[in-house]
Amino acid sequence: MFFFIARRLLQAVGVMLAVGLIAFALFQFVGDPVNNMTGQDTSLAEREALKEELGLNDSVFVQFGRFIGNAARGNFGHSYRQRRPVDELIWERFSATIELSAVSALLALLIGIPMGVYTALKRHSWLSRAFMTLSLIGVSLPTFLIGIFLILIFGVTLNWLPTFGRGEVVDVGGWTTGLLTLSGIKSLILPAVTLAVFQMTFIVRLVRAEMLEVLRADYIKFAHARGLAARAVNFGHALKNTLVPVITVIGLQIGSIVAFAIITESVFQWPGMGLLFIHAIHEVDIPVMAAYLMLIGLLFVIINLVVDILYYAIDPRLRLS
Amino acid sequence: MESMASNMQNTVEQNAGASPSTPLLDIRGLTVEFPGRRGNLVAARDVSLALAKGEILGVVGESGAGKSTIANAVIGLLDPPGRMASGEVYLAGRRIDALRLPAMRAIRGRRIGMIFQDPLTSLDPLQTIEAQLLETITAHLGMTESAAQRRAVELLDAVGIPEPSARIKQYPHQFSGGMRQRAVIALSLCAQPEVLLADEPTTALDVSIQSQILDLMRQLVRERALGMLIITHDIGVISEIADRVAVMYCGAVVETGATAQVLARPAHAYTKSLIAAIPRPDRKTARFRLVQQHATVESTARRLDVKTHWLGQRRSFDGDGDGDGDGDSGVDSSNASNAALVELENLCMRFTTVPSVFKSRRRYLDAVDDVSFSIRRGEVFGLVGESGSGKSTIGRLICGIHAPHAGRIRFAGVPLDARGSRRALNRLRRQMQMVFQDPFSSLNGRMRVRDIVAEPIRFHRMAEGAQLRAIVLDLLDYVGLGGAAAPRFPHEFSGGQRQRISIARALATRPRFLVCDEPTSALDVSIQAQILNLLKDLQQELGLTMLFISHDLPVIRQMCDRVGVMKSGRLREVNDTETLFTAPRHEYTRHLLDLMPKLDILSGDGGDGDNPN
Amino acid sequence: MARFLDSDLWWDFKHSPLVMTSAAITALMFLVALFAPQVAPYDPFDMASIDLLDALRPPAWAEGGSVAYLFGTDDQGRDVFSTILYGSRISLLVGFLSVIMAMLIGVLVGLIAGYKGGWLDAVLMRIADIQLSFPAILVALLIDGVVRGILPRGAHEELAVLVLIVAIGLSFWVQFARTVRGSTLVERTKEYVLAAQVTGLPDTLIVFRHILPNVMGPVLVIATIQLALAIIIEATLSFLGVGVPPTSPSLGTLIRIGNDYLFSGEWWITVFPGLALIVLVLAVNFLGDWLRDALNPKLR
Amino acid sequence: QANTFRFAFQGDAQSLDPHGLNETFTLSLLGNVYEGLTAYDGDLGLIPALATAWEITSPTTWRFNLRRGVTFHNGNSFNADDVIFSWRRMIADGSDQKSRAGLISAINRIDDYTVEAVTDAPQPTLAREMVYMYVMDKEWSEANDSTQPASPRTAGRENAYSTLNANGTGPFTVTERQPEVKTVLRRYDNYWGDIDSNVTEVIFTPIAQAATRVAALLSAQIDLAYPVPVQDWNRLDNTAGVRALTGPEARTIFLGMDQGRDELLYSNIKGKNPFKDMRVRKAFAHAINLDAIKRTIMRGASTPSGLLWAPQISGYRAATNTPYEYDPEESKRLLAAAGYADGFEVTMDCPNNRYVNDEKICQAVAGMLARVGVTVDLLAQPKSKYFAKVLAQGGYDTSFYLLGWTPGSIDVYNVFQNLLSCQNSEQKRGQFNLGNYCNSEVDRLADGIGSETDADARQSLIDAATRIVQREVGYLPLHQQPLSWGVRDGIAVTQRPDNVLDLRYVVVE
Ligand SMILES: Nc1ncnc2c1ncn2[C@@H]1O[C@H](COP(=O)(O)OP(=O)(O)OP(=O)(O)O)[C@@H](O)[C@H]1O
Ligand SMILES: Nc1ncnc2c1ncn2[C@@H]1O[C@H](COP(=O)(O)OP(=O)(O)OP(=O)(O)O)[C@@H](O)[C@H]1O
Ligand SMILES: [Mg+2]
Ligand SMILES: [Mg+2]
Repeated sequence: MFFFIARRLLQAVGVMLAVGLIAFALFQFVGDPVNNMTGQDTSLAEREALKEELGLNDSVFVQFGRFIGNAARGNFGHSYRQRRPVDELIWERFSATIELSAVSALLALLIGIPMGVYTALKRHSWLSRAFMTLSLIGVSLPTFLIGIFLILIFGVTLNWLPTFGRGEVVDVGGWTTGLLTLSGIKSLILPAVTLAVFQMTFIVRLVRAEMLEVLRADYIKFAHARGLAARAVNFGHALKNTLVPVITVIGLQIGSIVAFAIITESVFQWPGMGLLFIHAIHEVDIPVMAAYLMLIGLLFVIINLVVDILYYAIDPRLRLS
Repeated sequence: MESMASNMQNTVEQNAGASPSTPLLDIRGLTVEFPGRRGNLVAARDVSLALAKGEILGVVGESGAGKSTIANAVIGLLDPPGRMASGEVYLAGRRIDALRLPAMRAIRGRRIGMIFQDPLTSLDPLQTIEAQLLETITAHLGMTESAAQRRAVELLDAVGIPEPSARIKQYPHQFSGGMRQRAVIALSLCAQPEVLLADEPTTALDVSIQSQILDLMRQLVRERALGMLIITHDIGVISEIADRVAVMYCGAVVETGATAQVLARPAHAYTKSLIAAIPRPDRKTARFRLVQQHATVESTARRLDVKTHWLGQRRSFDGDGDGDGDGDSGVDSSNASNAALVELENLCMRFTTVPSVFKSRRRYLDAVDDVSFSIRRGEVFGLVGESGSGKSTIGRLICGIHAPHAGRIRFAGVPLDARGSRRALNRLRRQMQMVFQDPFSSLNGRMRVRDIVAEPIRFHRMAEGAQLRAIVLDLLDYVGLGGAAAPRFPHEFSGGQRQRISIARALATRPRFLVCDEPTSALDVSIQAQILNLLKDLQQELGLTMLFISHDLPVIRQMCDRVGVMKSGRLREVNDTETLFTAPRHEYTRHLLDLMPKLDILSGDGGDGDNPN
Repeated sequence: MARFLDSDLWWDFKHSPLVMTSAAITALMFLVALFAPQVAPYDPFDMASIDLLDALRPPAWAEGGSVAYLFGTDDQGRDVFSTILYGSRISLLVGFLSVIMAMLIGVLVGLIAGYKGGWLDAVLMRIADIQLSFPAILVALLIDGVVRGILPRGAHEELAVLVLIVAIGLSFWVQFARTVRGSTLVERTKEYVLAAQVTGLPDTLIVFRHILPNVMGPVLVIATIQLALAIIIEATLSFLGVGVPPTSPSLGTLIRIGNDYLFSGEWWITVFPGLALIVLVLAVNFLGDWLRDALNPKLR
Repeated sequence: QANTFRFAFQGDAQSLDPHGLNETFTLSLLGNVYEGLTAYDGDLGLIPALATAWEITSPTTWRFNLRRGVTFHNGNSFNADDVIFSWRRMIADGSDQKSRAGLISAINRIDDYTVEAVTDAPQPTLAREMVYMYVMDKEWSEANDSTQPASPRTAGRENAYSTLNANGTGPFTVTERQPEVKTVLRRYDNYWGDIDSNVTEVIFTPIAQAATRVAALLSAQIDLAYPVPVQDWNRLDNTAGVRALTGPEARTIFLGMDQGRDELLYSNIKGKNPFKDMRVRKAFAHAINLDAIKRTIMRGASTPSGLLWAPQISGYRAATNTPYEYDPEESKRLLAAAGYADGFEVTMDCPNNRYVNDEKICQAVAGMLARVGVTVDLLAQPKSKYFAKVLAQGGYDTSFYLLGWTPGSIDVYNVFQNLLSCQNSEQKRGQFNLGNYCNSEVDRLADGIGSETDADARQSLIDAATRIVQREVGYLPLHQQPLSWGVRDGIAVTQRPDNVLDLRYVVVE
């Protein structure tokens, strides 16, 4: 167990270093930061001084080391655009994105997994055919279209739900949350559904495919041959075995929810990191891009670690050695 | 999976009170179909079988004969789209094939236990053995938790698992193959069924474990007065365990009778040919006898005059110049026949089983450990030993698929290692070929047969154009396939035919050394006999030197001049075949010979048959 | 060919009207996109042929519509029907080329990693892992962002399509690499590969002649599904304003433009491109879905 | 009782620093928090603010009497020192108000509540320029290390306090500031003035997507949204509870051409600059159909214009407002005469989120030019990138562009100074004359317009200069764009022609 976790952690550090390298490379590729920091009347001498002060004359390795060191402390420099520390900018937006993603992920899982199981077990019933067709339509609909149509229907036509922003938020120990106010929750519904649709349909299909594989396994046949009740076979044996491969993919999928939030956030003007990032892209605001990249990397690493530990808990074959 | 329960409504409760004379399990006129787009495939046709209390009924037949289908139909677990087209199944006089699902579930496990073929995949990997036992016991016997627990431990003990109370908490992956098979048996017995259906319960197991499992099952049947249906294609297993035997061919039962009678005096033609094809462990025969009607392929083989044909031409491999130089033909006679062609000296091969950055955490496996022997020119050298003992690895080392970890290999006196030039190595490489075990994976399914055979010739630039085409057709003829096979794809051929393609490919470089790595273990005995005959003929005609790898002692006895015995990577004994079989020196060899099924009851005319040709 | 016509795949295909419809739709959209200049009544990229005075005509069947403009015109007077044809052309172009690029990279990496194994495999697969943690949309956005920074101002717009292809292609290769590696690991130990090794064939020949054809089945399935995804991602990027410029709009750009007219009643500007996108992606997805099931012998 | 007013704009104020960026929305939002010495009323009439009265004591000297009893939001009182401090700050490095503050060469303190501004040349419109010269508290700025303007454009290394915090004298204080997310203003109880508004709290949200913005208004989540797309006016008017609030904006949209360089930066014509040829410029002028743009893209809501300034601007004379005629044949003839019978290629820079339908106008223009043979490569970008490219700090990196202009002083001199004078960075003239249209006669006349105090004489100078510019086709004016707001019923607002939302006039029912 210790070795297992230690190895994973080591890998995680490796991944973060690699992501750091990419983020660092962004700065190197995309022009001279001094140009982005100074006005046009800054003199050459001042530029040189600034360069020296920023350490841009050091070797690339020293700079990379410093970048990683700063990043580890959450220091990503200043946004070229907003002239504020990037970590502060990101932190302001962090809770919005995380709440949106978490709720979507939950929606996707709570609806997606049962639907996947159902469609696998009742492969030929009309309901599962309907589910499968719906899920196919779900993966074929671009997220932004879903968002627009939800706004049109539930916001404008029916006037049931807010169509933009996060509603009232309250601050709970430094974490702003919209989950504790009615307007916050109402504001969350449309974006969360929009974001969840794709992931949900994806999970339905994934669970179904894996479950079908498992249902064909010899031990399922053997379980039937032992005369076990259908429920015991389907849920006690088949579902659990299905979840093993599904967990990894779902883990990755949850990571991508955060990235896909970019689209949802810009359709719903949701004040999260995605909106920040898309603005940064438009304006080539490298420090923000780099920080966001590292953050997604970190998120992935954490999710993976959790998935691995879950794996470890579910699958006894890993516990050996 | 429960297709059969639904398509039969008439749940007739006839023969309610079973009289002592009614068989325990009675299958009457069972026909099973698999509807497919090319029409119905009839997997079992009008099969009738009866099984009495305390009786072991063996079902034999070649692969695809419909053996498993019968067992699956009895228990109502036909794979979709399979369905029972007609027939009835009675359990202790009560009809069960038309039962509804809940009633069927009550029978499964409780009254009919089933053992599937593969012990490695029959257990849920995520649950402990205990959990799986408990759920079955409580589902059927309605015991309390603790009583069920006690019973589970007893069962494990009964099937011979050491320290059952500790082992029961473990997961399947912590069990060895044999233990898993025992656990599967325990699971199928845990609700005290009256009938046990065992579908090839020992095929995936080692010979020694196989004999233990068979002993166990025999003992259980006797003790508990079960009726047991055992399905296998291994006549050896049948002869050891079955009271009666049913022979299946193409979905139909062609012969039933007491084991001794069927094996000794087969009545049906198929049974005859089957039995004739079984390699005799007790004496060596020149060729396998093949009953004519089942050996049609054999007769189509066109004999080539190897003295004049390309295949036999310029087969001089000695000398320093290029191998294709002098026109010396036929079997090379330049050297004394007992000179070694292949010599292994202190060969070692180590695989890393657990890779790690840290040396201390790496785990190794010495698959071949300090092995030395030599193979004489023109001889067939056999290599036996249990699974995983390193036989294949030796073959692969010689052919250059793996590089040895230590030691050296000499071929025709030339050391085979990377120090030689690529060209020289290539020339030597061309002189050896390999025939593999699995005819299904040893051919590239995306290539036409003619390209498969032509590739080595083309690659070594030994012929091209029209000549190449002619050679390929000749080779296919020579192995008994005929030129019509050339433009087809491997999947259109049966296992035996594919193995012939493999052989043709191996011959394509005109090798003088052939490694046969269990070339027939995936084949039915009758087809095995054809292939072994073919190999024997080729060997003699072309003067091939052969390394013949097998774990099947009877086959080794029929094929080899000398034999090496392997165990855990080490060579335990090397000897002349007859000496080895009659007077084994090493203890392990003796152990192996002991486990070999005796098959004393085999019909007498399985012996030195006359050669059809 | 005869082998194909005789195959289960073809039989399956012929017996599923839904799949045949999808195939027909896909083929139709492909052909129409390919021959857009011949099929489309107008050339929406040709500024000189557009007349602002024709702007905002409703579809032909609606009041005020004209048969000259089947699906009406947009705010610039472009024929919506033609822009959809040309737009699908760009969407499909981006989709196709990016998937082909991803396929080339992925298959190659997968083959090398699977066949060579060892540290090379470890390194390549770690890279794949890292790549996998960045969803396609993010990678595409990032590459786009970086390219904006690197390229001289203005050049980006011209290269937008190329940038999109590279961005999407680079984010898609992992799926291929992983699958191919997995299959290669299996194939590598199969005896036909050993047989080729015994013959002395060089590794490259073994990999490309023997292994590659045997691992292509799943690759095709992934390619189909990725194609649908690539089309969506292109549309999304264009919707977010980092895709192709509005002067040569893709379906996504068209939807973004039309989006401005959702409340004003000119629904056709966004609805028709939206429908075209959905139908195209749905058809491709249907095909991919079916292909996956059909090529998986276990699901029969 | 509490009255909350919510509104949305398409972008956010880029900073809370009043001197950091000279951009309409930033100044307009900050105008509720900060104040200048003078102010506009709802019709752009000049009214006293922090100065109660002013007079021109000599042609180059202005005397301002400051208001007494004014306190900043932090309680500090306002006096002459703050005025002088703020002016200094406005001419310091990083300030974007240099062109305004630079008109003044010195501000002298007469006493605590009187200052005297000295200019190099006579500046008849100085009092109007004062509107956007917001006054900061000297003590507060010093205490918070914010004596230098923090400009978002010259992104710096450390966080500048003044970008996130504000301390003005205006009727509203900033209570919450989340850039690009939300800004909350609260009524300042000690405000010196008496204003119409009964709003106690203002919540401002930037919403970038027009559809989302309109949807928010339609679903009553906000009280006011601007701009709303002109095509949505009907929808708003037909929806109960909301209405479109429209009117002519004092902003003129026009096209500019690089007439300064000897070779265009972005064109296939090498070795010469086609725009230096008057016939080419004229050909462009005749190629563009202003009415078509008005009718389709602007939904009839724009006012085609032949001038660079709108009727609201002092110095406007209807008689001179004659747009160029749409005559593609003439245009082709002129191009042929200039040697471009087959046309040429040029890249057009265009913002895509700054003016009403800016990108669409550019597309339409490109289409129209294509019909006379000129191929236009359109490069439409978000405003921040667009401005960074085409403005002075980007080195006027453009050949052909679209720009909109509202003279901040609501006086035509501002146009002459910024758009029509030759580029001269020392004199801070022609700074927004991106194509460097340059005619010394116009420059001379502009000087006169700047200093002439007699109205009739001044008007004739304006007319003379206008004629020159029109004849030479220095610019291609397109139209005055409409103001396009969407407002919920029950909200009374005053829509200023310069598209400024002044919260002083917002009344919630
Ligand atoms: N699910 C299925 N679908 C279609 N055909 C099937 C299916 N299962 C079995 N068959 C066919 O039924 C026939 C009998 O198969 P069965 O498995 O009973 O043979 P077997 O005698 O057990 O062979 P083996 O020794 O290889 O296990 C074969 O021809 C097989 O191809
Ligand atoms: N490529 C490999 N990597 C790691 N271990 C290997 C490899 N090939 C073989 N081994 C191991 O080496 C041992 C010997 O294998 P080998 O295939 O030579 O046995 P065998 O005698 O041919 O057995 P069988 O009868 O099952 O074919 C086995 O334990 C096997 O697991
Ligand atoms: Mg079977
Ligand atoms: Mg082996």
